Amino acid sequence: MTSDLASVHDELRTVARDVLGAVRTRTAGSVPAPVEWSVLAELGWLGLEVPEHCAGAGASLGEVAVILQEMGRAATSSSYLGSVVLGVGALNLLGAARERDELLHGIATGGLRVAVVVPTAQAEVASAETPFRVESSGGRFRLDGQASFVPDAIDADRFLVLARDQSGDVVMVVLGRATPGLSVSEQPLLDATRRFGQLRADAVEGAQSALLRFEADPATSVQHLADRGALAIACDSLGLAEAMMEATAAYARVRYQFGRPIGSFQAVKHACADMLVQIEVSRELVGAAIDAMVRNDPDLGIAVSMAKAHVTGAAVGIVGKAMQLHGGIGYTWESGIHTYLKRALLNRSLFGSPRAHRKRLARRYLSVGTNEIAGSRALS
Amino acid sequence: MTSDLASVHDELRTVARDVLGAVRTRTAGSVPAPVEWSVLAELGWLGLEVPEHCAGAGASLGEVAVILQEMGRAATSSSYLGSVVLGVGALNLLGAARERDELLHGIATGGLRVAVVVPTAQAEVASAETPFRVESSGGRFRLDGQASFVPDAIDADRFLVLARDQSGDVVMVVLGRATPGLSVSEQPLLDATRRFGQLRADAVEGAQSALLRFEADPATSVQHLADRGALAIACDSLGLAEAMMEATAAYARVRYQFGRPIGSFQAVKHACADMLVQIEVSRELVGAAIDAMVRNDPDLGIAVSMAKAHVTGAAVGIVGKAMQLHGGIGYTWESGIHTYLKRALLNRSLFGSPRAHRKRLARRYLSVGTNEIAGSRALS
Amino acid sequence: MGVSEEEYVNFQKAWFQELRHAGYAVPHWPREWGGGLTVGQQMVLYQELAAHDAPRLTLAFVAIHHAASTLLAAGTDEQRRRHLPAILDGEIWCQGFSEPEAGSDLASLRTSARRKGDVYVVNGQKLWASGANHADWCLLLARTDPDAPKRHGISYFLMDMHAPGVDVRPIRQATGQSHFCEMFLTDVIIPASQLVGRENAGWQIAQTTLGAERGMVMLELAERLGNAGFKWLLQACVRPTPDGERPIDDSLVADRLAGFETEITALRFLCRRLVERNDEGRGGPADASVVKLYYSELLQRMMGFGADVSGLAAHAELEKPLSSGWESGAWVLDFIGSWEWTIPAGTSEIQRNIIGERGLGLPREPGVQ
Amino acid sequence: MGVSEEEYVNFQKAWFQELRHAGYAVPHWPREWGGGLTVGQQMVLYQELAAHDAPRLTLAFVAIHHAASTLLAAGTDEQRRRHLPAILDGEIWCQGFSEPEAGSDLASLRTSARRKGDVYVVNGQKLWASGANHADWCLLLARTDPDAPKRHGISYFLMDMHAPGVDVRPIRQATGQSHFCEMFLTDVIIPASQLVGRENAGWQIAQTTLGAERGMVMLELAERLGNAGFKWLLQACVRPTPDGERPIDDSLVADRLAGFETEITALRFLCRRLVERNDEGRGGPADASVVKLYYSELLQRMMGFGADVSGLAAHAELEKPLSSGWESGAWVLDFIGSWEWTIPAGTSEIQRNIIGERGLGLPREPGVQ
Repeated sequence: MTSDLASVHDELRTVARDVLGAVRTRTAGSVPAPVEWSVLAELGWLGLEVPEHCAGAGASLGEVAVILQEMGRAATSSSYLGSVVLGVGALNLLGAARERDELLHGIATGGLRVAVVVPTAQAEVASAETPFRVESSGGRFRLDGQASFVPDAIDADRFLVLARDQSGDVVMVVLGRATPGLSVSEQPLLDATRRFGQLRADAVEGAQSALLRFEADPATSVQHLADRGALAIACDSLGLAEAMMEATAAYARVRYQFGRPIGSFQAVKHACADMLVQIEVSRELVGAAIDAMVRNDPDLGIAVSMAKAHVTGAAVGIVGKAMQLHGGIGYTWESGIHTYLKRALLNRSLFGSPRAHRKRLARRYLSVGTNEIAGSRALS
Repeated sequence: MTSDLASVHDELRTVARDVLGAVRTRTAGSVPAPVEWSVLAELGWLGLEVPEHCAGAGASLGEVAVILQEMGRAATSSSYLGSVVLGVGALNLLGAARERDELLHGIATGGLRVAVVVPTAQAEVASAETPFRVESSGGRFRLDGQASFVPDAIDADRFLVLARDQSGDVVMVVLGRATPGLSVSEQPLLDATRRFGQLRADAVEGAQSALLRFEADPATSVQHLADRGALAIACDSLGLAEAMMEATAAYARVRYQFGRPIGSFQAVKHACADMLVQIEVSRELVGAAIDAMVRNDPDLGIAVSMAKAHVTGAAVGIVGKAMQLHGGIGYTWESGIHTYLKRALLNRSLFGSPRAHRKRLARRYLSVGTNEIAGSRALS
Repeated sequence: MGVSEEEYVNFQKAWFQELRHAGYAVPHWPREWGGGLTVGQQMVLYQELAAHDAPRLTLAFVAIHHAASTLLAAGTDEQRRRHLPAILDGEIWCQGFSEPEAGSDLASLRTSARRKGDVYVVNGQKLWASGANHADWCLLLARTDPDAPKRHGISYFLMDMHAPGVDVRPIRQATGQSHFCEMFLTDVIIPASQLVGRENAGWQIAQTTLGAERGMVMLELAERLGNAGFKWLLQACVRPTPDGERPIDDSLVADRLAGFETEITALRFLCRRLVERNDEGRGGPADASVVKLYYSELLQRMMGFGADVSGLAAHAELEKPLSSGWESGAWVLDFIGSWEWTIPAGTSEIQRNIIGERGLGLPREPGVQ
Repeated sequence: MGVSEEEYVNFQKAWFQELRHAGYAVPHWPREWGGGLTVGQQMVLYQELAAHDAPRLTLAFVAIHHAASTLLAAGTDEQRRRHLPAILDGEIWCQGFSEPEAGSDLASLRTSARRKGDVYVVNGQKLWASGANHADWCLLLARTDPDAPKRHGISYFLMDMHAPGVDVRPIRQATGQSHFCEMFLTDVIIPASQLVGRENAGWQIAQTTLGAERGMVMLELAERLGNAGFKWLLQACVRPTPDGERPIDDSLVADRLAGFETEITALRFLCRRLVERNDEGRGGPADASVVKLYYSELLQRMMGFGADVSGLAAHAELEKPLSSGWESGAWVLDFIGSWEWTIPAGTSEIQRNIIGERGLGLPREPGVQ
């Protein structure tokens, strides 16, 4: 990373920490209020990856990742995952086209929110069953299928549904909210900072122009999108783990028991030290995966799986320990630690469990000669 | 357990701790000298499970287990595993016969040492390949095959070789040390308290009378023997873990750093507490497996696998922590902790790794309805 | 939460009476007071209750366990006659031990009880009083000698929750439920006849009754974990996920299950041994802590594994079934709820101190009493 | 051990000269003294050395790392000119820090150095001096002011190991080897010109040079673990066991391997970042401890897994290949040897104290300086 870019990130981080932190602080108790969408638009965070000719900043995932990490840190409630991470990400994978550019413009300027209907339960989606089928004939299409755990579906104005067409390729179907045959219902989860939905398409029909195609190989594109999702979640988990480490260390410095600050006891001190080690490790893995994605490294899937597997697992451990070290207070609703624990747990399951991502990594051990693996992750 | 039996065990334990502890203390530095075989004979420990009419005590594995645990505690070097655990165990599985009774008598009185050639690397041996083949014709047999990691082969006067005959059944072939075609070589291991050998039979011939048959189903008998081995090793690991916990706690009470006994620091105290918890847990599992074997419970394999998997794994952790908490001293040869670590590590691998034993346990989840499993280990 | 507080209380009270009439409500009490089952019989009872998914007695918990064992061990005859039959008739109890500044360091509690004639006047604030909003009586620790060393000035009282000056406010927990309460005590009058044991001997009474008590409680919880908890976990692993695979077919999942089954088996033996040793007067000084620590961390690991294996679906389980106890199959909630075991009644860190010091004779930290 | 001490020393010295002439012996030194590779270049070098299984420079280790960084940071010009070229010519160094009563509590060391005119007279006993039996020089910490607070009365010396009064005895380690020594110092004379930095400033010098130093060492060790160590572990898992099965086909084994690969990857990035931050003067106060702790515990877990997966066969590997470093594929020995990382140079427990206190601002234990 150049030092110019590093200072851009530092600035972005400072602003994001202020803005999102303030929302979190204002939020009564631990019930998270969503951050205003218009604020995100004004700050330019929605269009970071949108090309400049579509009113975006033409920046990269590197900048989006800064926002994501800060959103994790503040346990922010927003549609950023649906519209920006997945929405802009998916649209950028299409060939340039008027429909696409209009959608990107709408997202960047804050007028439009989208939800992408892509599998969110698996690490590897390219080979998985696609739950939607689309058939075209005579300039019209017909879509059928259903999906659960669709991020930010409730607040979306448009849906970008990945569906398999007659030839077996995955294409993107763009649907308005009021499309006949399309039903969307909220799917409440324990993590109250996120909003998911169930979506069902029963013989939804539309004009062929709403059916967009990926620029590159569709299977690769879909997997790339899932990897974006996984990486975004890893950023989120890193941020929330940092917040919990800092909160725990701060509490341990001031909470007295037995006439001493509890942070002077090794049981507490060493647990905090382990948090710091895990966070340092997590930062490296997340940073490497972001770099790989920005460079569009052919091995980016490896870097993403390493980050997703390790960081989302470690974050659950860190938040759990934070709850433990806060004692009774940590277990109250009011302390808000439960908010982080539920979010960390959901992150662990979203876009493939740690186990699923390690399975993906381990497949290389079977199919590749041992010499090829060692050193494959050589540093640039 | 009746309180009579409990007091017999207490007495046996006291004597064993004295005798074996003294040998350990006499042994210069950490190089273990074998305990005198004649001493074991005089104390009556060799014939505990030998029927009374063969000069034995007609007692049970419950008493042998007391000795095994104390041998682990003192990291005793002896041929007890080969002659008593496996030897007497194997012979007791045969129908009563003159040859068998003579062998049992020889072991009980200390005049004869045997080695049993049974697979020592696996948890489940019934279905495994038998590395020896025996063919009979005209009142003679011919034996071929080879085996590694045969416990106490070097000091054995007779070998009890498990081999598969023409009909596919496993039988026991009794061979003298000097049998033509039989070669035995020492197989040095890092654990210097144990002596293993490699054994090879090239067209070994003998009279049919040296070929003995199990009283019950041969496959069941062989598995029973492997389970005896696994349980004996679990007893050993429990004993050595206890010794390491006590040594570490004793050291932590007297070693001062930073002006305090190191046992007053939570990092040390909590690690010792975890040792105690693991040992309490291990005691229960070992005790349950011994009970199951003494009662010849149909579920004894489950109890043994639970004990072997958990206890031998936990013991490695306990000895490793003991080395860590002893600091530099613990890493010296002279401290002798390495002796325990090597023995604990070998125990983990002998008669099936923890992974292999859990695999055996887990097979029930696939083949049995869920209702049947829960509660299957109800306590008597 | 789907069930109202009122429904919960009514259900628990009815279920208690049902068990009572069957003779199963207080099996661990002495025969003369309505119990009298042997340890072995209790285990069978708890196995059966768990196997049939019978609700646990959560509302009566403190009454039948902590209150009863305190009264039996340290109460006067009059106190026993007053309360033990009343508990059987449905009297609900809570525990007033912790305070905002006295969590792990319980002995530093500040709630004061000043003697005035034949009553005590109590002022202070208590925290984490489970079920206090439904309780009739409270086991209260309060300082009667502010000048004595920390542990030597504390007394043990039976406090009427309906007495003037007792103000209870529920605290919402991480799981969303509100089983715990804050308690504000303002000039509450407790007759001296409701003192348990000697004045200023409260710390010792609390320590011994809690230790002895723990075995009984654990016996039930271990059987519950072994019979209901493991069964549900196994079912979660055998059920196909949305992509059609069964977790159990992953040998890593099968390995973890075998590990849990092994640990639960050990726990069950351990609990039985603890109760038996206690009955024989051979209990070790760290026994109760060993079992509490092991159970709570095993519970936490198991529930965490359940949440992991169940994937996204477990996050859509927004409430636990009525009175299910600690493991219910709603794994994410169960996992979060497991901190209710690793934090209260002596955190895992405090348990490890106790085990190291009482079990292995390791020295205390200098300056910490 | 299959290789004699003499063979080992001769081999190491020859290999050092070979690397030196290729320009690879001291890549981390400043260009003027014979080094000058960038961090990136060093990583590539270490990757190549590891990929080709090249022996590590174990004998010259203290000389090229600790001695050099101390001299560069705190030595006089004369001291540098005297020793840095000599190290390139083969001068061997050891470290005399620990003592029998000063292990984790290093600052409590008792070896005394009394000034007499322009020399110091040294008496005391040192422990865990790696390679002292082959060393020409020693980095010595000794107490010059017995009345000052613990850390303020210590000075840092360069001691000639051939001086009269230096008595070295090897200590046999858990692995059977004898790399460590005891050192008895009786009236050893050290000229005042061999004092490093100010008198009584030794503790500070040792702390800063050790911290800065650690990154360099870790850079090599992390690349070794990533390139040679992981490859051998993978090979051990792909090799069929006697019963014909390959460990890797057990999905649990494959999962563990993927976890290790991930952790090693993170470690390698972390080491690079540490060195870069240090070079830019932005190093954090706990950086070195984070890396040392993570490396040593990862090494221990990996070697333990290697021993487990390799089964009985690993117990018949009685020695490690010549100069193989910490991971050699003789897994049981490698595992035992891993305590040489979690104990010396600040145990893992001490590292966690440092990380908590310096990295997170947590308070020290009362009464512990």
